[in-house]
Amino acid sequence: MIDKVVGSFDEAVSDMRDGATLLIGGFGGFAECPSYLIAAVARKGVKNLTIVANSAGWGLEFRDQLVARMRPLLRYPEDYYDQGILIERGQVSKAIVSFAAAIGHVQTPLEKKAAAGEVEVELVPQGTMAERIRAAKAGIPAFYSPVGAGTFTAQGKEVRQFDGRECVLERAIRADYALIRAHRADRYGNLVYRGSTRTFNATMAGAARITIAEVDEIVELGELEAEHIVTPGVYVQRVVVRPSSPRPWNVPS
Amino acid sequence: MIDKVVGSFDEAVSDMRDGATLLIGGFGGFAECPSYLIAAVARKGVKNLTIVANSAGWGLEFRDQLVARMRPLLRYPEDYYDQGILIERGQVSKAIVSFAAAIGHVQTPLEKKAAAGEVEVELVPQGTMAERIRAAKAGIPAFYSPVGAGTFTAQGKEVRQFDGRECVLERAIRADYALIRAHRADRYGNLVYRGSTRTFNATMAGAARITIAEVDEIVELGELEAEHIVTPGVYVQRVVVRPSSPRPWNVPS
Amino acid sequence: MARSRLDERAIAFRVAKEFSDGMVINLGIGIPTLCANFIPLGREILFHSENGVIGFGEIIENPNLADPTLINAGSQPVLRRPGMAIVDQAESFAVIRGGHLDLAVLGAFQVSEQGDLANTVMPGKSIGSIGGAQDLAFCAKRVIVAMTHVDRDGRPKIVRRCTSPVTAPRCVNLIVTDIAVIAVSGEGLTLLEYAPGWSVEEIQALTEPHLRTSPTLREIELL
Amino acid sequence: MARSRLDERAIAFRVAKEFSDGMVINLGIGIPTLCANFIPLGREILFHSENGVIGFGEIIENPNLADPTLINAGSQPVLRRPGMAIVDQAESFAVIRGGHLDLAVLGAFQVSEQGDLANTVMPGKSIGSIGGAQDLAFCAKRVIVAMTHVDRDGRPKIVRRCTSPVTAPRCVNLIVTDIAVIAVSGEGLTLLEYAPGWSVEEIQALTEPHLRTSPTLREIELL
Repeated sequence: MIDKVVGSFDEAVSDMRDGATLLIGGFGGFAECPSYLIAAVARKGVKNLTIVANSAGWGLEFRDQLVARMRPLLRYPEDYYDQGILIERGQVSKAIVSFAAAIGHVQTPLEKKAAAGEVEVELVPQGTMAERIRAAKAGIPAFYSPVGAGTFTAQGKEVRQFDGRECVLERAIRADYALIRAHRADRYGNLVYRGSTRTFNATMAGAARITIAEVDEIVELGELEAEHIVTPGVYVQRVVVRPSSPRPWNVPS
Repeated sequence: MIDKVVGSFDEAVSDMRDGATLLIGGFGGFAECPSYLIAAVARKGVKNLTIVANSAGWGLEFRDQLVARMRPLLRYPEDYYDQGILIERGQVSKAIVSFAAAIGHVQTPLEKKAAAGEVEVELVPQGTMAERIRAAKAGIPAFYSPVGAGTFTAQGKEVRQFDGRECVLERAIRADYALIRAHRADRYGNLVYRGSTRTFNATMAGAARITIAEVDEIVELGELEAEHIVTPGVYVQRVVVRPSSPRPWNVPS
Repeated sequence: MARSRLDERAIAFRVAKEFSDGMVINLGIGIPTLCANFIPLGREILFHSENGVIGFGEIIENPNLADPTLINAGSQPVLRRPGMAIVDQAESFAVIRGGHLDLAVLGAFQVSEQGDLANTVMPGKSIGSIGGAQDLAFCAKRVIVAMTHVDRDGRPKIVRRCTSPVTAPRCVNLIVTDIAVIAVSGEGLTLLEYAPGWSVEEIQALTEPHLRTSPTLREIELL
Repeated sequence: MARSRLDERAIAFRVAKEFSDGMVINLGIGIPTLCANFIPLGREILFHSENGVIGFGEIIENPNLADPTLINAGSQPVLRRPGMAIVDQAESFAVIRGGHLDLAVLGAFQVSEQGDLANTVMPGKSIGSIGGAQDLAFCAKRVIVAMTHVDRDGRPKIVRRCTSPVTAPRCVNLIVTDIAVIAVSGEGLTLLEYAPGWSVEEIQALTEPHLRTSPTLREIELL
């Protein structure tokens, strides 16, 4: 019997080792962030991680500022933690992101660690990042793209003309783990997402050796209609359900 | 106001010129074949076409044999016509397909025309074809793939090693028109598909300058749920509804 | 007559006049986002957001009504709208990179006379943020820059050559600022419209490269 | 003891013993398709079809019950099954090419001692058909060939070098025929099992390359 549902977040990341490469889903909003999986990685304390994410995150230090800044638009929940906490805690040695720096005078955890020479940063155009991740999922080792040609993001990259346009050779981003968030899952690991939470979560599913989905709810097999499934279960190895009431990041779950 | 619904199949293809490249959707079954769009292209009589499709089709000559062969499994409708009729009628000068030949002693229209030197054939692995079409949609001019390296399908293609594996450089297949079939559409051109009819139809949407969708039904804006839409309307330029009762291919519609 | 500068809303209003019926448009953060409030009457526009929402509705200003699972790329909650479609990140950028986006309206630090755009790496930051800026600037069919004409220190933002890192070369088609509307083409910059009270010379004085004037030069119409 | 050859269903039965719980498997046309009828008890298998159906149910043999909008890659109508997912053609091959397919069971014209597979271009046809054969053979984690041991003229189909065009080099892991089960590895071919009544010598006589025999050599079990 196929049953990908795992009992706890700690169990879901229990085989993670130092030096692993992690794809971390979401775009920037809290409802699409795999906060409990990130917290489990923080608790596990693995080090020397490479993280690949749209944004470098805020961590615990700027969490409250962010919550205050967003209050006129959205109420952030207590159990929102992002990948910034892994950077703050010194678990990350390299970050591949499209948003590394914050606007204004605030410094993200990544900006501080990068300034201190503790974390290497690779700044990647968002679409190039999405395409490089998809390439890994689809077995494409490399592709050409016009985006960035002749600019600072293409430095050191191979360039070649196609149809008269300069293109950059981009490599697939393969990872050990993809930590993603979805709305509903069945025991096969089939996933659906609500609204804009699909974003990098669906793109990253299947782009890693082990994809772990943090979900709101598990439903019976057959409840997700075949035509409505966004991520087929073949891309997902583990599924974990979020707790019904918020938990602090440092409490095992 | 955005309204992509066109009144007739003939109108939908009215600007097609000799020498055009057409992506033709479907995989092999009748329920996923844009038969009325193909018939309209046949009626229009444009010549020197390049067609890109999974299969070369059966045309009119073998239609009845096919229907008889499939009878124990599926009842084919009267209004099933495939891209084979364009080949039979001498409208095609090049075919990019993954299925060119029929199993057994039957010869498809493409086999006959190719033997007579009238049509050039490019045989492409199905997945490479799908990926080359997707690449066109996504603005990727070329990509590397291990599939076919060292075999007859890679002859004349550039080869390069990635991660110790030999890979072939594959180019995007850009087209003038994509003729696809879908189940429901709204006036924005958003599309949903039933079951296995999604196949190459959804992959081809957006990979051509003009994508035309042949659909069972037009629904009101908002009836297709945002999360369930498979092809966003931005990929679709024209939508045409299939007639409620079957029509012969050579009757204007 | 007193010179006046367009405020952010007026700049957005002027930009939105460029929106044709049926266009698929991506609006950057800042002034560009405001353009959604000024769609010309009778035109239906689909707004695309990098995070994968196509055809979303208005920004929701009340957190009690906001749905955190429907936000735009600026993390603002938006309304569902009939005909809206959701796609994942790779597909969202296939829309951009595949040339399916009619227009991107972007902010800028600098624009050069060749249409080079600098809007990504934050001045004064050692590491930057780039987001979808390059994908948009390289691949949208048309790029409009909406910005103030000069920076906080009064220096021209329309320059001969960008001193900030270039997001994309030769990508800008039109610049709308608080004092002028300027077309960018292979031949350089052409002043199309000026804010009320401004002379060509006064605008030129705040613009580094030479401005040619359009034969149809006129005051910016804000109605 | 009389020699007997496995019929197509028996070959399929033997192949299906290789199916582990939870595997994602693509079955080629012909004998491979029959494997779906012999899934070992208690194992849950997901069948993948090139046209984008993952986890479909049984083939429907009655055209009155068939839904033409749910067919497999062999154009056979299939049943919906709880947990089934539909994807488009590019995603369907992302599953194959991205290494997400545990096993492909394929027919063959020839298999070489290095595990080269020839199963695509039809003999006697000037242009061929390839379908998804190359994608499957190059990218599935494991490839099993199910075929008759010799062709209609009695010639070995397991050969030193393929004379038919090679679909994929060094891709086959296991060969199941009507008289033998043979493992393929970097060191060549190893006879694992034989059909009732067959000697190693008799099988070798119908096989071009040298067969080593497994220390656990035994009769094929058909139960």
